[in-house]
Amino acid sequence: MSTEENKVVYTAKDFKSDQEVRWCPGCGDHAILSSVQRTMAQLGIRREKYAVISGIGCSSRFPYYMATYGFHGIHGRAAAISTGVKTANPDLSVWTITGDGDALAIGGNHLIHVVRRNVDINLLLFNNRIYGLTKGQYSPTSVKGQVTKTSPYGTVEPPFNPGELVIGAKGKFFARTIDGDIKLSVEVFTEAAKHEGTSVVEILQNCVIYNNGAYADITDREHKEDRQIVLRDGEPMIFGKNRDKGLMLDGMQLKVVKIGENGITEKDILVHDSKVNNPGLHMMLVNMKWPSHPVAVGVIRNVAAPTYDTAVHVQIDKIKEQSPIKNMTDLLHSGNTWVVK
Amino acid sequence: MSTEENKVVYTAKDFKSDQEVRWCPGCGDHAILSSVQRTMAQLGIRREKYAVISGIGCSSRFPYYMATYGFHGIHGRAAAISTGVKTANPDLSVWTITGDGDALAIGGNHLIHVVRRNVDINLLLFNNRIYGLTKGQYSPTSVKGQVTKTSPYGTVEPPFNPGELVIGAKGKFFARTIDGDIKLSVEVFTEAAKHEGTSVVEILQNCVIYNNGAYADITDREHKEDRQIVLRDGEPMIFGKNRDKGLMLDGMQLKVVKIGENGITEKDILVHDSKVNNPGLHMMLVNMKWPSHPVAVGVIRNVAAPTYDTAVHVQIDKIKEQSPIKNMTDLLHSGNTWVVK
Amino acid sequence: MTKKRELIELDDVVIRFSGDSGDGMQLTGTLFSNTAALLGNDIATFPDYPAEIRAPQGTVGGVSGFQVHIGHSDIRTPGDLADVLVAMNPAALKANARWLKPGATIIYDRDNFTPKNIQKAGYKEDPIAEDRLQDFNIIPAPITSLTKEALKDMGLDMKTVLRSKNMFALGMIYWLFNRPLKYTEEFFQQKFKRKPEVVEANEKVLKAGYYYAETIEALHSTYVVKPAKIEKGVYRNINGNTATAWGLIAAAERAGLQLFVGSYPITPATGILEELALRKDLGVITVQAEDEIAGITTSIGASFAGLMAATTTSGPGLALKSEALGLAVITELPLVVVDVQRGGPSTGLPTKTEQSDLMQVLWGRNGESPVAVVAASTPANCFYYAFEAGRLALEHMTPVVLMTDGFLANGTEPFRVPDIEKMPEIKPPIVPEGTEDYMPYKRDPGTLVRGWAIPGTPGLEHRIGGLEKDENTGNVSYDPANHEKMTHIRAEKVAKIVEDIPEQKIEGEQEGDLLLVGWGSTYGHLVSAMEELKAEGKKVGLAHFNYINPLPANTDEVLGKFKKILVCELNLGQFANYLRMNYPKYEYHKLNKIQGLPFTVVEIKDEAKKLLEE
Amino acid sequence: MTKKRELIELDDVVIRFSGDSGDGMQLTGTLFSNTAALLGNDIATFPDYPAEIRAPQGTVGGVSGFQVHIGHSDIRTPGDLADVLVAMNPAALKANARWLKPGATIIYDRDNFTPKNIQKAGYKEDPIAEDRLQDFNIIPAPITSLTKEALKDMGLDMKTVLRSKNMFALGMIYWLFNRPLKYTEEFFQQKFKRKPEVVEANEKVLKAGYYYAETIEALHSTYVVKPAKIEKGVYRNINGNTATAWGLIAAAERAGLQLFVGSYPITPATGILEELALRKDLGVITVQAEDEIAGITTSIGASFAGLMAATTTSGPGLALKSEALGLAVITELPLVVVDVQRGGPSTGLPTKTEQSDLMQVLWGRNGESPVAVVAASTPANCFYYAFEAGRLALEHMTPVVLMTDGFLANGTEPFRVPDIEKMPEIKPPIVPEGTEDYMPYKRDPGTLVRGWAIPGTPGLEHRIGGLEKDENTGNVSYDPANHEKMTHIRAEKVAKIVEDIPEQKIEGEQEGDLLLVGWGSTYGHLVSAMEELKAEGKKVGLAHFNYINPLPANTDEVLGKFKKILVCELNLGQFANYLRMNYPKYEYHKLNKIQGLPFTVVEIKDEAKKLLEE
Ligand SMILES: Cc1ncc(C[n+]2csc(CCOP(=O)(O)OP(=O)(O)O)c2C)c(N)n1
Ligand SMILES: Cc1ncc(C[n+]2csc(CCOP(=O)(O)OP(=O)(O)O)c2C)c(N)n1
Ligand code: SF4
Ligand code: SF4
Ligand SMILES: [Mg+2]
Ligand SMILES: [Mg+2]
Repeated sequence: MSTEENKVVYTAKDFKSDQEVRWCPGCGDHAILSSVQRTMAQLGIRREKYAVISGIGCSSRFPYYMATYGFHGIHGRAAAISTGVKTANPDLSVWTITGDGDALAIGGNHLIHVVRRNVDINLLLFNNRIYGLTKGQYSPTSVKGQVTKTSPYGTVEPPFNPGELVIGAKGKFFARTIDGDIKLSVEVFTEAAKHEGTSVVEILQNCVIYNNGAYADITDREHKEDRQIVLRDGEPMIFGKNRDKGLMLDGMQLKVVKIGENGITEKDILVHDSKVNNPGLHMMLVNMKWPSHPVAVGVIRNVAAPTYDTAVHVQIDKIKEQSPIKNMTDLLHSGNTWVVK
Repeated sequence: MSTEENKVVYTAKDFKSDQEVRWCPGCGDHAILSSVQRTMAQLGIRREKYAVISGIGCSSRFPYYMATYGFHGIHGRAAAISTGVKTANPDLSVWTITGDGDALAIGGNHLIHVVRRNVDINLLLFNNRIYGLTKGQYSPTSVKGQVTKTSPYGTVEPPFNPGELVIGAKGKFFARTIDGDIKLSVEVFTEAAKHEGTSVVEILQNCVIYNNGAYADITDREHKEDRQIVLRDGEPMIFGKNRDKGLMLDGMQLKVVKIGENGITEKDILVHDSKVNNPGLHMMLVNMKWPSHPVAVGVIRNVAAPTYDTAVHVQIDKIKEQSPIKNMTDLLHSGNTWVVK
Repeated sequence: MTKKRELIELDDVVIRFSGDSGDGMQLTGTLFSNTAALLGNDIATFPDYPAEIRAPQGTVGGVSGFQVHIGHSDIRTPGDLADVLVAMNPAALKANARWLKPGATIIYDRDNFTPKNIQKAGYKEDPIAEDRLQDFNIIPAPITSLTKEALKDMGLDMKTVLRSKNMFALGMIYWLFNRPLKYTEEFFQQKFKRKPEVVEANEKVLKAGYYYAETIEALHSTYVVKPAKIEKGVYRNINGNTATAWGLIAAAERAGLQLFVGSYPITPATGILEELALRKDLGVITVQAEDEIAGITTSIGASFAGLMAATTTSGPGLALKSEALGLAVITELPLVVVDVQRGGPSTGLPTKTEQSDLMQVLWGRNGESPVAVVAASTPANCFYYAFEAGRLALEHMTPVVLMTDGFLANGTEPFRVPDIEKMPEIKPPIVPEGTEDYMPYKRDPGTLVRGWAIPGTPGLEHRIGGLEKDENTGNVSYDPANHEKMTHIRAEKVAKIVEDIPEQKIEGEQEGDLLLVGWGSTYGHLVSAMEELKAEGKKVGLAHFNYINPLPANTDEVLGKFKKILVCELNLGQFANYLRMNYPKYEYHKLNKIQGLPFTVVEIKDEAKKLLEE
Repeated sequence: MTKKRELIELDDVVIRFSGDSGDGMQLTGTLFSNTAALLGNDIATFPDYPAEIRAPQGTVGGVSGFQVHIGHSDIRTPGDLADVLVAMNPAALKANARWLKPGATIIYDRDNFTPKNIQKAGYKEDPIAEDRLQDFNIIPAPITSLTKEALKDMGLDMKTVLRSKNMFALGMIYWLFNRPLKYTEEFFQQKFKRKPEVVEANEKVLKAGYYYAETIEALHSTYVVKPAKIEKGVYRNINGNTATAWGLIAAAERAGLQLFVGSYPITPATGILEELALRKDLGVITVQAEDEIAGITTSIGASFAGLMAATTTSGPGLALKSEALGLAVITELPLVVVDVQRGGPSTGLPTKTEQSDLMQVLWGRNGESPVAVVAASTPANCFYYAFEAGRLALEHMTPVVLMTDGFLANGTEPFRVPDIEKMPEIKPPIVPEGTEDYMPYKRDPGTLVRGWAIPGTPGLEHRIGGLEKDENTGNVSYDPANHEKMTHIRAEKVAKIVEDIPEQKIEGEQEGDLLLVGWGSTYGHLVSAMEELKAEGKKVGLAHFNYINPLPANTDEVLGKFKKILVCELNLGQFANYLRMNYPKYEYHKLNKIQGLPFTVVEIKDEAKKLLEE
């Protein structure tokens, strides 16, 4: 969305609805709500142009808490409803709110298709690796072996990696952030909003009730700098509390190296480029897992491509111009007709 | 499927049912039917162990023509029905027949989930880049701009590449073949059958009626050797009528080189390895498009991993052994009960 | 039809073109009907083809037929039995022999009546004898060989040559019915603009057939069917799917809104989507979604965004849309859902017609989830009921299901082109910018319709969704009393549409012995049967329903005017059950047919007479 | 309840535990009912909680309640009004004040009745006065502070401390009803095996509450409710979801088949899947599918492969399964579909109960697509009707829908453990290896049931699918007459199940003035109402239906035995409409409630009396 006409000055408060927020105390969703409200306040888009669309799940209650236009859909269909909204009116800034169950279980098909078509929406995937609203069953991102209410002896299926799936579906924008990291989230959401096309943002979200600590190993204060790497365009892939670790390419593999050791200097470290179309490196970056690698956050992939909603309207405008049929009356009288007198 | 007990000798004819084959004369499906029948005859699996499951589409009429157990399902659900059949009885050799619409439009979600779970089925995706049965609408693999009955002015959406999507969904086996190339098809189907887990085979299939010649540029006799590359494990990636072209890696890109030019010898050419888990190179291979590259056929990816159906039964067996509850009566009397006298 | 060699005037005639799926019978039939229509005949057509793209050649299962009924007075049905049959092979004869009038004319391609083909069709030896057709007017024409002959100098490949056989047959029929070739020739010239050799070949064969018919002895007479005495106006031939598409576009135009259609192809509904996809010139947005669920949910999204939204499908697709349809019910968004019914259950008989989705349409959703339902009854009035569905949806803020079926979808009839400006203007309750105290679920007290606030309008920001909502504010509410109240409001809102639809009319006798009752596509057959019975002096009326939910206000009264009621439908009695549920005091006799085929007029008359005599 | 300080014997008592979602009221209620059950009381429970995981603290919307009814004679419902209310905060009082018997005992946590909380709950000042509760037996207990006090030496964090408040309340109730603490203590010991400090804390607080109640003046008396006079046997407490899961397992065991359940979580059905997932020890295969469609289609696949297959869901999920259910109909495969109904339409009131899916279950599919339908009527008999659904599916080769609802799913009652060996053996028509002339659609002429040939069996290879099939051979057939025949066969096959189900019984008067009619979960309230009316001398009977399609053979006869019929259901009258469709000659009066709540006995009695007096 790039509708920046009629700039107005907002604060995050302007995006808060009058409805009481009903998530559990301590749920990661609270922080995400706050990040989204801050982002929207800064984008310079008028409030009435925002449409926030969701499916069903704890996360999908989101629209009720926003003072924008909002639609709480049905389970799994957030991306499809959003496709309708955006294609109907490309002038709206459409934000799709969905969970790991909503987007990747029942809604998996709509997700891969919205990504393939490259509809210009911003899709925030709240990944808590559990079904929150239905009280704790495993989801397609639950780690293998996870014990949940429907896997009392541990799951036997490997999880999706949302970024990998999105890139496999021809995704042009993928970013990752963490619920509690409001600064990073605002940065990433802003980039998502600026990107024209489907921007998928995976948010590592903690469900305090049914999957508490799912990301503790990489988010706890003590270790996060050593276990996360924030990717920013043009910057070398360096991380660590002492910023002494970096990523290099070793054949077809990403390798963690120590700067200063074995003659490695900052210059040897890969520099992030989210804009290359070739998905090879982006795929490796989304696939990095701790402990072998740091987990990548930030905007991992951000490639320009035509959007579906624009293409649909461009085609309509072109045909409209070319066709002699301008209204229903023309159509009714076109082709083979005869007159009875 | 590795059930090779009770070996019997079959010919392809043993797999032909008594039903008249109703595809259009010249349809690529005829050749595929023949390849499957030949493959099954050679696998050494007893006929009653085969279950051929399909969705809806021209291709999905397939089970009717097979003398095995067969199930013509509903549109898009072939992979899900197959998951049920195989998980219920892992002893069956399950073959899933599906089209580009069936598997990638309405059935997209089941496809990515069967692949993620790695259910041990062989899924043959008849990709004619069109909806045949409903008489010629575009599909998720139709090329951008394709004029069809529902895109009279050309489509505006980019197609999926099935291999890319499958790998993004954590796919462990992906192969590609061409309807008319029976030799290659039998080879590839045999590998698919041997692979334990979800084997996805994309078959480039010509629909003579609604999308004739969709693959003519790479399949016509004159050019096919220059425009296809057959990948086989351990063999260098060499192609061309004169076997003088090959593939090399140039940074993160695959490059076509001429052997003998610029000092390039056969030794410099990449050697195919379908068994490496890292999807990087496989992803590039499935993505190759003519004219910049040859189109890859053969078994592109073939990585061993635990299968869902086995894991389900292993877990059940383990819990059965551990639990004191052996039947319904035990269960009814377990835990908190009291006696009324 | 008699056997004199002269020009005979007929009131109406039924012709059936029939051959292998690859023989081009659909095109042949269409060209003939277009010519007839352009000459001012009233017509009705009925294509009937197998589910396979190309079913096995030469077998009965692979036969594709196209029946056309032309006349100079009201033509209501494609006709029960044919006066003329064109059979391109033995299987075509086999499949159609029992649908012929006694003494009908049969033109067949004798080149194709080889022993092998005869056997393939399931005959033992002589087809004519086996089907007891000796007394019919049999014309064995060497269609294939004469077609080859006609094109022998053009240097065309054999496939192309054989493909134009159907034009030979068409030429013969044109001669037989005294029709000019020019409209068909114009069609070739336009269609194959860039392939002059194809134009030439088709014209050659068409003429060869025409002259052959003129020459041979076998054709004892030619016929004229005078133009119909029909209302003045501009006409065009139209099928139900196109009419549906156009009706939706017209509704959008009269509402001043852009049309959005999210859909997924499915037989026999696909034609609507295909026609709409062509209409980008009228600003129609079509999204060919990934599945039916995305079809309806993209449309719901578009409706939320303020467009006129529709989704089109057939029975199995409607089943998939059920859950989302409930979302449109509770969010009270306007939405037209078109269900082009086909034979069920499950995949069933996908290319055949049936009326067995009624219950699904009325109740196939979880919870108390009322929708308005209308049904078209002729190919051309699909236009008006699609328009009407759009009007009701937009003005009453509710999903409306429009029911048609395979018979209407593919059948054609002349359509008197309406004056769009005279069609009602549609006024959706759009909430204007600057409205004070806007509440998403505040209603018009008369109609119970809520306002429609369009995203993008400053000051009307609001949230809706699938959870139960508080009266007026629309906030989520778990209050038990509110839920009961809202449930009643939703039901009443739809029930109140009764005030916005016409009363049910009775055709034929206004009271008397027997009321025929029908709905949807059976109209033509029912009205013909009623008229014939009336002509025979029976006190019979017809109440044919287009408004299904709510039923017209005077339904009870209408049903009460006759001694007996016979509900005729192409299912096991769903509408009869529905009427019984609503008006239990009447006895409903039932005539049901579930063969994937329309009624014949005779079937209805027979059943009616039986009842009258009881 | 009177105010003497002594031991008073009661026939039955209704206790309602009520607090914030986070206050652990569900556990408290469950522990109390388990203790009561183990002491031999008859019980019925009803949990009632908000849709949010943790709704906003302190508001009425966030109140979670658990009602338990214990007694020494037949307890059929969780009770209309409570004798004792435990209110952990002002919102809990507010939410429940109108559900109290006059003079009931109210125990509340006075520490939580702060001005802020009082206001949050929507009271102005004094809750007791505002709700006119002055004459009630009010016990303001300092629950929070005494809990803190009890645990002050244990060094626990405040969150853990506060989390055990509910045990203080439970302790008070145990004292009030003379119950031993030991069962609850045993529960702690088992549940927190590895956290001895948690066991200790809970026990401490439980005892603190017990002794506090003993000490204070406010409790004028303690009560005993003697063990119920119920049938001999082994009992356990069970809720409807667990009973359903077990019934399915039992059916599989009696059929000698492995159980396969493909499902997708959805409130309030998830508990069935969760219970089945635990039962790997009995070989149950559960596939948590990617969505409801995969849930049912994996199950259809498993059924094709020869297992006993089931799928479990609630209304919106059933909507999604509609298309695939039609596939099971036409392929005539055994399949149990469990629909645990909840408030609709759309997402509606997901945690509340309702009976509004009946029409969807009967007809929510394209085409003529009949399924058998049974409904459970108490939490415990979910076991028998799940078993019965399995039996009918397997023996009649048809999908069977079992209907329960949120009230049954979460409600509990004592379940007399059956002797599995005495339950009917289930004999599916599996085709044995070596059968000559096997044809997939050959039927038993009596039941019209086809044979089930299991993949893997040599010589029985065959193909089935969703297209219409030829009689006997099962090959694809487009023949019109065959389609009509098969449509009738499918309908008749399901109709013939009537011969395999019991007749409808009437409870209470066998004929007379008023027949109460109900189905499904309303049984407890209806039978109580009927008994009370009978006790008042009214000639009232009850016909409560568990078999919905087909209806029992004697239904017509049953309906005919009373002057008036009152159909009571938690929807707008779906079963009444269904009866009217089938037996139009009766007048059906209706009592409908659609508040997400069960009936109260009083509501039914009032309506019945009105009708009796008319
Ligand atoms: C059709 C349908 N199926 C199932 C459900 C039940 N359901 C509601 S939310 C949910 C999953 C929620 O998980 P997720 O999307 O990860 O969201 P979270 O609650 O974790 O934020 C399910 C299964 C439903 N509401 N509708
Ligand atoms: C629920 C449902 N939706 C739509 C259809 C109509 N339909 C049948 S096959 C098909 C697409 C076929 O395309 P593909 O899967 O590519 O198979 P092909 O015919 O090309 O082999 C469609 C849309 C259907 N049968 N059922
Ligand atoms: S259950 Fe989990 S995801 Fe849902 S609101 Fe509570 S903490 Fe958040
Ligand atoms: S329509 Fe196309 S895909 Fe279908 S049978 Fe004919 S050639 Fe094959
Ligand atoms: Mg989640
Ligand atoms: Mg296709």
